[in-house]
Amino acid sequence: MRSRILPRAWLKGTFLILGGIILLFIIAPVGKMIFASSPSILMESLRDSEITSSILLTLYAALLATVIGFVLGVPLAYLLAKTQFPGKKLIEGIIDLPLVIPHSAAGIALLFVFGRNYFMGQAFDGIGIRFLDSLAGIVIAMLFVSVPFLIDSAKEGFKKVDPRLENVARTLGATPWKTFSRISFPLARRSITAGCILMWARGMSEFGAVIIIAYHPMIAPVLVYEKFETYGLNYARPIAVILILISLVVFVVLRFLLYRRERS
Amino acid sequence: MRSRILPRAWLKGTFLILGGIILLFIIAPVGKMIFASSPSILMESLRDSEITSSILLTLYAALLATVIGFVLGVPLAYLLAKTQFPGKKLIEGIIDLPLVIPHSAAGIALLFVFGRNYFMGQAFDGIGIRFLDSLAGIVIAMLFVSVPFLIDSAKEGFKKVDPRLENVARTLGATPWKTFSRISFPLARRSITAGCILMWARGMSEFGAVIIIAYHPMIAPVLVYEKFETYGLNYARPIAVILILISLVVFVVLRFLLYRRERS
Amino acid sequence: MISIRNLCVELGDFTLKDASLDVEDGEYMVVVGPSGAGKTVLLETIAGLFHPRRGEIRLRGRDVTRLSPEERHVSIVYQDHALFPHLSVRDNILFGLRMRKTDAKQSRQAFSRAVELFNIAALLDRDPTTLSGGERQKVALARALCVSPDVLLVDEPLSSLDPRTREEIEAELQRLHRALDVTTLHVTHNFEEAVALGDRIAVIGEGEVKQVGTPEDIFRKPNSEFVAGFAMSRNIYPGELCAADAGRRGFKSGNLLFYLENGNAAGNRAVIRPEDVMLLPREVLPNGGNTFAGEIVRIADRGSTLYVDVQLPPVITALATRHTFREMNLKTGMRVGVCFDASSVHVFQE
Amino acid sequence: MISIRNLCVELGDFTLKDASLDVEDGEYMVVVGPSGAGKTVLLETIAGLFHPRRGEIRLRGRDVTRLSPEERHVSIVYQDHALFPHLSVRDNILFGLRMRKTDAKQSRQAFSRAVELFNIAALLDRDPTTLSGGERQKVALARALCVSPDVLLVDEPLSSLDPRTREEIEAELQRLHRALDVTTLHVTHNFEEAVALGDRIAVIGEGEVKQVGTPEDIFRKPNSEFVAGFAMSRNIYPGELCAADAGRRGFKSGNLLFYLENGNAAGNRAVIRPEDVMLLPREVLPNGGNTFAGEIVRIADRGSTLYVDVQLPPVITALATRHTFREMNLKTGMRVGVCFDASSVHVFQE
Repeated sequence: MRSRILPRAWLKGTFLILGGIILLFIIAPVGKMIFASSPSILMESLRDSEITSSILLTLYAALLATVIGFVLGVPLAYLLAKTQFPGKKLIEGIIDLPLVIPHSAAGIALLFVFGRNYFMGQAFDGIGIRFLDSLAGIVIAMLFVSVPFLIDSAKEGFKKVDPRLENVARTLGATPWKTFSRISFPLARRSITAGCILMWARGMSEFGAVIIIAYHPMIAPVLVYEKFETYGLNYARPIAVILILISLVVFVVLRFLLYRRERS
Repeated sequence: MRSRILPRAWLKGTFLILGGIILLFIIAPVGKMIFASSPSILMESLRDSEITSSILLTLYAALLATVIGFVLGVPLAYLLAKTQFPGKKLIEGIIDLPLVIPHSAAGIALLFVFGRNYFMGQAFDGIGIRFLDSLAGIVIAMLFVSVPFLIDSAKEGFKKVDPRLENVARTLGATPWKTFSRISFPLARRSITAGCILMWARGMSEFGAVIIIAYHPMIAPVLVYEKFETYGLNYARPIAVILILISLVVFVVLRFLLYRRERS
Repeated sequence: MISIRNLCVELGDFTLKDASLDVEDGEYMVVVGPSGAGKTVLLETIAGLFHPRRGEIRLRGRDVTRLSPEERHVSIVYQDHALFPHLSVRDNILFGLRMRKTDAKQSRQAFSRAVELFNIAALLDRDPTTLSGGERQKVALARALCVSPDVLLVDEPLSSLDPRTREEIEAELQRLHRALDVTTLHVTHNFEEAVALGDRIAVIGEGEVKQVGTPEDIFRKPNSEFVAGFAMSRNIYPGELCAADAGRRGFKSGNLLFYLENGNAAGNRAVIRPEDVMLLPREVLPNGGNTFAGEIVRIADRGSTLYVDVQLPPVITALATRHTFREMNLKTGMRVGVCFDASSVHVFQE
Repeated sequence: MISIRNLCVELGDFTLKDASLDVEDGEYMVVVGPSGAGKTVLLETIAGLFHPRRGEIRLRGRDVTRLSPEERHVSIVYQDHALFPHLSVRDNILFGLRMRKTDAKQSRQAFSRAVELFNIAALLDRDPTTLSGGERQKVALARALCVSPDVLLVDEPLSSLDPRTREEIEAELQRLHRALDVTTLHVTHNFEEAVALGDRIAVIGEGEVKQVGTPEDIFRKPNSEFVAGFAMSRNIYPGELCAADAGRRGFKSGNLLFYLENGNAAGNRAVIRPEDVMLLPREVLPNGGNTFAGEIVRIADRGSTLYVDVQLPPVITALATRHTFREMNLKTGMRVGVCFDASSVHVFQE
């Protein structure tokens, strides 16, 4: 990292002021939520079983989505990072689709496949899994909107693994599977972990797709909305604060991982 | 790009099957929505002024948010890419905060700053801008959740500009502003454009934060939800399809830009 | 030992057309060619990491063209050493033995032998990222050799090292090769490195194997302008064979006549190496033979040695040591004599 | 012209401590040092792109230490040329003139002069990414020079080029410097390049300016083991001055006695350059003077020349041309004589 002479004062000053506005715009709402909340109200909210169970449900559903994303997504990330084939760009495009599809529209789209009257819905119905207003529905909504984060991060991680390390492993007698499990995966592990955390955080924060498929059982972001609609801003606030605090903790862990990845 | 021997058949096969499942999971809902919709119903929906005005509002609000994000975010991205200062990692963390905060909680947080009884709300009230149930509210909600995409993409773009090009420009007599406008900005332009498109797409797709701040005037993702809640799945579908189609077009343009950036 | 037949490799812009090369058992072969000549791709193709479009590769008589890398018993050492950064030096060296499921006793023996050979016992618990360039090189060689490969492939082992470590590792490679006698294929873009290390040298360029031979052959008897240029034989003259006086053979290039040694060389280019061209004061220039006089037009200082361009015409370049340079007090514009033996003129057909 | 006083630069692991250096008007100064010695940082500090921690930089007597890069009138040419990829060759060259708001007539003149000087009229409408290495080098020099800088800074201009383009650009730089007489500071890690181009050479290493002098000085009269080692003076012996027979001065290292030229050299190290050491058959070894006999223990082949290590003991390295090598039929294990002039022994204090 090479340091440079800073732009002259006026340019830097203008840029700092403009940048400062956007920083304040992000910090102010989050900071105010956290610091203006009285701890006693928060503690009380944590004793409210409706709130705690919705938060636990959110964490659990996002975790399930992440596990599924890990099992299905990491192998795909490896193929995309390490092999060349026609249509690769198309597949990379498809994976990023959920990032731009409006969340409520994504929920509608998922219902047209997983709803009880539709193909996958019927198939899963046979083994007793229903999606409408159920944990399974929450999980697929979260999976849909958040899996691109894991796949992209894992792909970047695998790409950074020097192919020569894998080549050397092969010549030393490692099979493709051993090369993957002993060399590529361990070396990409930090990126994959960061991707999992990002996916989990993104899953937890989903609202639009989930509310369409499963208003009940109520995940925390839906509960925030419900309280806001029914009782108003001040009743929605404690849950929102708790959610933001959880996100922040997850986020700090994530930044720490990313920071160490950049340095190594 | 070095080609390598592909993993042996069984490993590749397993990875392909796992990856194929997640790909299908993403394609199926989107594809089914688009291909199972009759064009005549879509055309009819486009003649429904409630639908068209909500879509135009969505595009317009997302565009306003992107313009504000561009003016405030690009200078910050430049500073982050090109200068070293203590607390830089913290600022980079703050910028990415909106990515992990649950959207409905973000809406609540914004209201506690921009609501009419709160600090910024009162300040803007003085110049006639109100946020609750207004275009301004939609714009700040979109700005909050989508500005990280623009700043991160612009930052990566500026980082890829070889500092030696800027050094040479300086020694040849260019002031810091000229160096920025003639060298750094043009060379990072593709990344910045990609960031703008990504921000716009992300803003358009926002639902959770907007619905808290501004249920009315109704943006398209909110209208999808409203129709779904009030009339059911089949009534929500045409708007969802139109939204997804718009996202797809934006997305294809975006991928094309990113693809050319990677190649250059 | 290594027998490559009609190998054809394509990779983007680069192609290797119809390359054939034989390396004897225990031989140290250096493949030298300009950057971008696909030397690394050649190694990776032999190791099975890259599929050739056509052609055959045999190792110890076994056709390995369709085998996976792990079935070929070929070790590769890359320029940047490619040590596994997440494993200790010990685990790096043991990696191959573990993958090949070598039995415990044999594995212990091979490991200790490698550690002893490279004198790296003190490094075993270190993290590879903390090693110096020379240490990394030794560990990479130890890892490659402790699985007792049939063939060792080495990719530009010296080019990322500073001049002094380079000489040290060069000596190490020579010592190693004498000790282990493992068939080695070493690629480099550095001609000096090839001359210093190779039992034989293969020059590749423009997608072909241009010439294979001992360093002396490549040096003195290039078969093409490409090889002559790559070996920095600066004096290459077009012309034709002719009869000279007293029944001797000659080569005529423009107004110049070079006497040749008797032999059956034929061709339309003559090449004379700069170090075979002597500079003499004009007064002591002998009569007859390959002796000419001319004016110094350029002196390129290379430190210990200098290249002196003398305009006859044409220009002929002589290599002078700094000692000669000082003694003769050479200067641009000075008139000097040049002479060289008839045996120094090599003729080839372009 | 360039006057650097007590410059102190810190960047991560790297520090340059208290460096002072003077470059005369119109001089071609080469700063040479190992990779990682901070040569590029030194250039960037002179150009104002990097702030020194302490010290002063004067250009034409003007203290520029606190000025911005655009106020210094210093042009920099980087190793990879750093052409603006989004501008045509023409706009690259015109960039500086436009930024400096040079008036139209003067600007046209400067532009055409630069284009003519480098003979690049045919490239003007090309995209810089399509140029070859040599062409990029010329465009980068044209861009740097058409703003008529007080000082030209050149960063490793030859190291990314293949050997033949390297010689061509080397000649180009010499021609250019003779034509324009612009004060030039050139940094490189390649000692040969420094010798070939520099009016004077500054050797830097370990964060210090070790020695400044003509190529001949650096070569023959190093002031430290660092410089002697960097200049590849392989024969460095510790010892002390003493009186030799017949009133001559000597230097005693272990069992050896070297005769010295009369003079006032003093110190505890003697250095003899390999090219000053002659190999002779033992039979013709003269008596007296610096003559020794020993056994050849290693021959390192460098192509045109060879380094021959002779164990006296200690080991002394001689540079032999390939011609000598063949004539004397040198082999490892052979006993030979070595001799060198008293004037070849340089003594310094470590």
